[in-house]
Amino acid sequence: MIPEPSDAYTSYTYTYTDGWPFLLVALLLVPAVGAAVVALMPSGRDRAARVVATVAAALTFLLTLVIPFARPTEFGWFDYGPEAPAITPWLDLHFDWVPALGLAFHLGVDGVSYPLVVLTGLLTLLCCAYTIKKVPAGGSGRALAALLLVLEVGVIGTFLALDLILFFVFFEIVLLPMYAVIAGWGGPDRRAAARKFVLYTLAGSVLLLLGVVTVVAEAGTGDLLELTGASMLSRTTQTIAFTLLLLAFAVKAPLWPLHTWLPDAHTEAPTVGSVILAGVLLKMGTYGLIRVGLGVAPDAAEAAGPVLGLFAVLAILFGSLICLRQYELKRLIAYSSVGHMGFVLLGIATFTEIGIQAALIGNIAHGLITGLLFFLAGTIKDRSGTGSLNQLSGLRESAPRLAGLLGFAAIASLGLPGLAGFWGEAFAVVAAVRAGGPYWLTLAALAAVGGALTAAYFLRLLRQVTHGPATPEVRALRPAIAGVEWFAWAPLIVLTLAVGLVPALVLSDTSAPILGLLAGAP
Amino acid sequence: MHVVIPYVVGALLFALGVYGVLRRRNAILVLMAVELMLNAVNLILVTADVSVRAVLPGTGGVFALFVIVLAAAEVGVGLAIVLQFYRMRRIVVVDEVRLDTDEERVAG
Amino acid sequence: MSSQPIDHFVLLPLYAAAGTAILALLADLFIARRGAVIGATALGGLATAAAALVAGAGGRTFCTTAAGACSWVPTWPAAVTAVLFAGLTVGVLALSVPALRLGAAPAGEFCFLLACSMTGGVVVAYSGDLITLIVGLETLTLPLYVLVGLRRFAPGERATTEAASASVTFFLISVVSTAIALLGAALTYAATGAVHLDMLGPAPAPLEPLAGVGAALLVIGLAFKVAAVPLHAWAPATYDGAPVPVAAYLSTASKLGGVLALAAVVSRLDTAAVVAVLAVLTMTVGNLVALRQSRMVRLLAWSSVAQAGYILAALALGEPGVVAALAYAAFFVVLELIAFGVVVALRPPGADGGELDGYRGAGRRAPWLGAALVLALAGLAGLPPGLAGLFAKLSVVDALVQENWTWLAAIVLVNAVIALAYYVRVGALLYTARPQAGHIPATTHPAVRVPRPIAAALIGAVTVAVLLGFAPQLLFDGLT
Amino acid sequence: MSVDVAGPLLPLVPFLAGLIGLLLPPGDGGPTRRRLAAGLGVTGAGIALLLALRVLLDPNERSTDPFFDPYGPGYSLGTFGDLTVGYGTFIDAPAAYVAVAVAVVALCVQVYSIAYLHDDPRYAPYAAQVSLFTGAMLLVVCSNDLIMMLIGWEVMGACSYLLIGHDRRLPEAPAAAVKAFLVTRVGDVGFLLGIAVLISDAGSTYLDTVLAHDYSTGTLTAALLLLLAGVAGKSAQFPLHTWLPDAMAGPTPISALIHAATMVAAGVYVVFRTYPLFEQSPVALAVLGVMAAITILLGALSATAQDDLKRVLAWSTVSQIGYMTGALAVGSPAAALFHLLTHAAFKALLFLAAGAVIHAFGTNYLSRMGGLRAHMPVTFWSFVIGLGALAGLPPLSGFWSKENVLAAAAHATEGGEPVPVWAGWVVWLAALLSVGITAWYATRLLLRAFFGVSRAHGPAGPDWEIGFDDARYQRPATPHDPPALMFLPLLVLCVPAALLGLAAYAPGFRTALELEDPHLGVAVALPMVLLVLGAGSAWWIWRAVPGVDPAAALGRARPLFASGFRLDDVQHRLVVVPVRALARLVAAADVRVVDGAVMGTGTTTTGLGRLLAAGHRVALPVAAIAVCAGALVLGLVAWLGAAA
Amino acid sequence: MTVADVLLLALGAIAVGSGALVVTSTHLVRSGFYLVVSLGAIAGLYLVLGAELVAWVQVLVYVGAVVVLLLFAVMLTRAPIGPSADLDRPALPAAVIGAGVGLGLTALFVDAFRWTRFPSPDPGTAERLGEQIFGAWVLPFEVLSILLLSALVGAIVLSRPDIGARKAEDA
Repeated sequence: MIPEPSDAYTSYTYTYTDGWPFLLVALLLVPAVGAAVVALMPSGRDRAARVVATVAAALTFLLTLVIPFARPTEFGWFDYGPEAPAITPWLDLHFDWVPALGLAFHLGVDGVSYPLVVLTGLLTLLCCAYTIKKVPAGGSGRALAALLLVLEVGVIGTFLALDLILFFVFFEIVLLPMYAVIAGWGGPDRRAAARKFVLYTLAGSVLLLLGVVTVVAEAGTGDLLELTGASMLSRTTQTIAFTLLLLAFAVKAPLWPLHTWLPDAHTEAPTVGSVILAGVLLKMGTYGLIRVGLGVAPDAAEAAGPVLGLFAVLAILFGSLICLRQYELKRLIAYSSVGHMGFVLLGIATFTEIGIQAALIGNIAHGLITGLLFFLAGTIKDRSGTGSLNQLSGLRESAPRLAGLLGFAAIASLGLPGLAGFWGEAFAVVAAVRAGGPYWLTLAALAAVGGALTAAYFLRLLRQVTHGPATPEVRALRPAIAGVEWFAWAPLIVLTLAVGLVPALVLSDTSAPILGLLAGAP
Repeated sequence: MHVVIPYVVGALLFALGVYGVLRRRNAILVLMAVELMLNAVNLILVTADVSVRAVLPGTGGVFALFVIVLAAAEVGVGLAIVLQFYRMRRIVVVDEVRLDTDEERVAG
Repeated sequence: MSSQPIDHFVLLPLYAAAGTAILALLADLFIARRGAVIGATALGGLATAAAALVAGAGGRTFCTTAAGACSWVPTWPAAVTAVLFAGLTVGVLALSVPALRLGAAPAGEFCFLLACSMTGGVVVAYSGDLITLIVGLETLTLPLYVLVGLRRFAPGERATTEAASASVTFFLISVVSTAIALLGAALTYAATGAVHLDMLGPAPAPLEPLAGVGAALLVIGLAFKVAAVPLHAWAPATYDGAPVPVAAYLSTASKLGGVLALAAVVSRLDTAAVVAVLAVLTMTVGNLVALRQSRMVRLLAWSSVAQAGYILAALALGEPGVVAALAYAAFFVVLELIAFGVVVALRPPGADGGELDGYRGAGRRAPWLGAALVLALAGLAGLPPGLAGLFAKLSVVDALVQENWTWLAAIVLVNAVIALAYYVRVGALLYTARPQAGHIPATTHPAVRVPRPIAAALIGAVTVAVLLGFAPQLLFDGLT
Repeated sequence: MSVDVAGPLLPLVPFLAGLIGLLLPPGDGGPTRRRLAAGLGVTGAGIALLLALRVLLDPNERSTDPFFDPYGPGYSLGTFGDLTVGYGTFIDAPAAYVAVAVAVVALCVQVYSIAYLHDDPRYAPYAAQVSLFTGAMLLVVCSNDLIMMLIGWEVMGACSYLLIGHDRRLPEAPAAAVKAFLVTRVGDVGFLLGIAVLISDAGSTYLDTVLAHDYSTGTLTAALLLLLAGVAGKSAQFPLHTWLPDAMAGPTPISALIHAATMVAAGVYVVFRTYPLFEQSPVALAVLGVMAAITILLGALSATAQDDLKRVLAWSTVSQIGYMTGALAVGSPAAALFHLLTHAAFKALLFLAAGAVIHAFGTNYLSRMGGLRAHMPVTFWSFVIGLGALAGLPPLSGFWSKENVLAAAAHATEGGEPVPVWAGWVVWLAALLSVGITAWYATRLLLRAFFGVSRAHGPAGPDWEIGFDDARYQRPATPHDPPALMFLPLLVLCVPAALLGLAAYAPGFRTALELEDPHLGVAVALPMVLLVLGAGSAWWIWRAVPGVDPAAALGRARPLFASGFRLDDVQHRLVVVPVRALARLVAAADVRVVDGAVMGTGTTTTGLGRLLAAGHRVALPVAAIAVCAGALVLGLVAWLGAAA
Repeated sequence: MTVADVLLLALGAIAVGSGALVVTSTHLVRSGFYLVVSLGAIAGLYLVLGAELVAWVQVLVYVGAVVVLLLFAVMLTRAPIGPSADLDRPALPAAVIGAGVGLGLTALFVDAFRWTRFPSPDPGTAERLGEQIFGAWVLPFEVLSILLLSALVGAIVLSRPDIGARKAEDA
């Protein structure tokens, strides 16, 4: 269900720039309606329902692709005169929703959020398509597809929201659906994992709520366009608010040591759940840190940078070291996410344009690559019936294609230049070096060492899984890759390569908004 | 007059009521103790009429009347309840009223 | 002193409510058909709601000529809460219909007592002085003592005493707390000389402690109605022992009455410390104990204890928190009604709430009921899709932070996390496959037949919840 | 085709060929699919060679169209802050020569592999990976952007990983592959940081800007030392050389590719490319010099005691790369590049010839060879030329380039170069000493493999080592020269291996590389003496006790040399073990402490709930007491509050 | 000390004394009679305090009705007429809390009013109170009627299991 502007509120202020801002509503409405339709379809038409879900997801994805063409022809910032806001969304939609709570239905998209929106649309589409063929045991396929669409609403909404409270509302939307996906379709220990996930992340998001409300209470507005760039808050409030926001987003991202929900959730989640979780849900944390954390409390953010950087580096190192000791395929990939998000957070922690751009592209790359990894890991686990590395070996012998793809994904994930993962990691390090001083140099060096450790555990994984003699489990697995699997994986592979070769695909329009976000910082 | 005297009487009566409520096992005796508490309240209300510059003089007395009627209604219903309990359980001992017989059978 | 002119127009809700009660009695006397009595009562309830809306925020009446303080204060918040009382009454009545049809309680008396209770609620909503308030509260509560214990057994049916026990518990603790509240009122009067809410204010110098203690005792006594810790012990036992629809009424209408009364008091008297302590204790203890419940109604009871804590947290702010508290209460009662409604719908008529285990897989057998319960639980947890609940939490937290009570907001939110643990447990249980009994495939569950009145009540409540979820401003507009 | 098109296309063509090749279905698809894969690989390398030749034809041509200017910043791929990463090329003569060398070796390897892996079902990805490898190396060679260079640099690492691990039947192959990738990756940590420092300070990733930027000494030295870590990793310099001998687990053509013109040469080439910066930093040069000297000796000494044919060659590579870095250290990038080119030729030749031996003979071990000369004359002569060049036998190519290095080092000992004099001495001495050692082990290799009697049927009967992918020998056949597809590349490579040294007399080549005029002065006598001494002593030992390995003469040092001075163990102890222990510790802490705190919170909360719930399992009066007590306490609180 | 004070003291002593007996007596029935005494004394206090009507209502409603009701209940529940040992629970918590409440409230009042003299009120007449009730307090009065009606109906419906009893076919 999505909050749509009700007719009762047409009397409130209502502004929109040129272009088609209602596209943004459509982005939320299409999956929401799709979810409703899918959920209401009779249980006998389960497969048809999944097809409908895929169609809805495809429509949404197409809509995300249309966005750049719906931009006003005149670029907005020329129209604002001398007091241009720090963020100039391509599309901007503003309704008052609950004035009593300072909540406005304010959506917008700009270069920072757009790639994430597309990524969300893409991954949801792929996951929905994937469910047409393969429904994990546990529940009906249409319920799963509907939940995926609801998740999409929440995530896209989070990326589009330009109002703090609205951001929070969307941020919360994903919690229960994700819980349901894990608890409903997950592995044997799904209950505990799902509960841990939902409680831990709720603990994070209540901090977000507190932070958001603190900001709104002092600033008197939750509008990110107004809050960004101009420091409307006192230093103390900024510090409090940023601490709260940082903790909240650190749980979501997750940043060491607030990560322990992630491995359990990933290990137990069904394949599509893992993909969505790693691919887009984690991004809400890092995106939030950039958009909200930096946006509303630039001074505090700047001050917290070194601490955040330290934790980011610890996340990289510890995540990688822990990966060296993991014996479960999905668990290992989950921990690798901790390390990767550490690079993203390191980029953010520098609070420089380079760093944040590195974080943005790191986000996208991680979404693509880890999404692919989880697809593959899920497939291997499903087909061999085990995720234990000790029982997986010699995949190259029985399923060379699968092994090749796993190799590609793993190598992409370890940050090989030329593939998407490289830019985020390398430029996070560059940003840290650029931040200057022995402290940041040390962080940069440690992060780079973490990069080497990343290679170590991924190579360990590959060596274990693809090389060597085939185990009975592996020998028994079906090597063929179905059409729907190709459909789900191919875009990720192609994009991993494409973004790796041309990072401008992601970064082309990020400079201005990031500079806008950074403008508030001293 | 020294209003502190009836006030203190009210306070002591209320305390006795509390004591009685907590001490007594027989539901009817508990009800009696409650009556003591309510009367203490009434006494304080009536005394307050003497000691306070009220917006509406005499409100305390009115209030006390209302309380008396309330108490009567409560006693009526209360006795009906106690009698019903007695009819079913053949006891009027409040100790027998368990609040939570819930066995802990919570999964996970 | 002459009697003043009385504005009968603004008294319409009261007349309608009281009329409903009389109508129920008369209908029972003269028509003596269950359907007619129930129908008449339901219509009366709707009429009360309509009357409250029509009367709206008219002029005050029953004023003392001397000071201009009034006993009947029609405001929009009052009207909205009166509508809620009426709606809850009608809803609970609808939930009771199957049990009444079964003869689990005499229909006429049941309807009458319920209508009396509603009348009390309406009076509480509009009351402008402590006397009316307390009388109204008693009118709200007293019929419930009876309703909790009122149960008829068929010949040959094993008579259970849970209801009677619940009734005794409820009654005894209730009278004690009434006494405490009255003592508080008495002390307040002794200190300030006023019983009209508008006249309440700071006491003259030597009487300040008296006023403080009076206010505190008043709050403590009233807190009983919302089952605030440490005055909550009656609630789980009573809810569980009472017929489920009555438990629903207890945890919604009765609680709403308590909230209104508390709001009236705390917005005039300085009771921040006591209310804050109550709030912290209430939500924490309520949530922690709820973690370990294995019976459905008890779990809901403890959760509603905890929910009262959130309301109290807003009320600790005094006047600035009243809107948030009322808003929270409004959102809460709607969601709670849905939850109880689903419980009623899933259980046989007249049965108690049963063990949690009995709900295993219920969401698969009855998808709509499951969805409604999930909506309600999510709302109570403050998460989408229960947007109403989310806005409820948001309003409380917002109010607390606005007034620089961030620490209390933090406690509220920590509790929200704890609460989610048991809400998701119930929610997940609904969709857990039952242990295979025999060789019946898990997919072919027997369908659950929902009686029409219950369905209607649920549809109504869900509609309101969804509407409030998307347009909470309607409620906030109504409460300010 | 003009240079401005050819330049950018140069890395792209093999790269694309590789990508397309990877799309071919793996597994044995029969001859058709093999032909397709082979065609793709050969075409890619062939076109690259043509493009490289085209570029070489006129390396200094500049386009007037700024957008198509291959030497400008190129096509922007992405902008990070003020750093724009662009795809552009910077091709001067040295780059063009290296590109040609790369392309030639790659082409030879591709052609050779068709026959060498004739029955390998996983040939298609193999060929594609070779193409990718080539493309990556060409990117390093041609790119004018440090980040793009880094991309090529690391893609090579990944390709080497894939190719070294190619062999499915060798249990050590995966480990060797992982080791190769990891060790170079460790070096790359430094490389990445070094680049980060350089581009951060310069504010550009564009090589020209970076080279022109005026760095402070400290920054520069730090950055260059970091770069050197990467160079050490890729170019197998001490202490990061340990991966290279193990990498022999890969198919032999891959060894040729890695050792000759790609991977290991990349490090040297990058230093060459950034030499204007190194010139400013004596510290970095001195470090490089010491590193080079140690590597030269280490490699040479380790090569003396190896029994595995390929390992001898591998250690010789380590040593020879040391010559190149030594030349760089002593201030003669030209000599380094010259040696790089000649080394590319003769080392490729040697490996391909070794592949022919192994292909024919089914074992890597010298102790099982002997007397091959009669059966494999072409291979034998290829070996003779290759080993001669390796040892620096005039007039083969290696002689000239090594002579250049020695001359440069000798020059540095006289001062006047940026490098400290002592470093010049160190490099010169090591290089000189190593000439003798190299001659010794080259002679030993030749004698053990090709002369004497065959040891294939030892006392214990046939004992076949399956050392490469396609070996499916039931019993040893008579050794024979390889089939034409393997034969031709050998012949092709023999030419530069033998004659490239004379190119130093070709003015175009010389000026292009900025080589000094070749002068065969007295100084040449010393290495010649050492060479003769080395070769002679090896021959003498071999003659004295026939059938026994001359390495036996090393006595107790032999196992030490054979194990590469046990540096593997050192590395294991110092790096692998601590990292593993740390990982164990952190993983345990993650479960016990970090997650323990989380779960503990949950357990505590539930426990509290249980406690409180138990407290509520009481009778009504207790509840009443609780209510009244609570009211009393709260009342007192309120009283005190009001009174205060 | 005035006459009023003396009266207040005396009546107060009686009220408190008999109140104490109410909550301590081991005779159920005697407790009821002590309650009568205590309530009567309180009625006397009302008279002294000038609340005549309240005093009479007290006597009528409490002494006349409530106590009788309570005694009936004692009979109906077949409570022992003589002394019984099991009427009480352990005293300690009750005593502590009771003492706390008593001391607290006493201290509160003593602190608030000290030994201040207040003028004795005019003896209130029923008319004045009646005027108030039917003037300012009509509303609660009316509501009270609903309350009483519901109490009546409730008590009846609880006490008479035959009302709305289920027939066999209902089950």
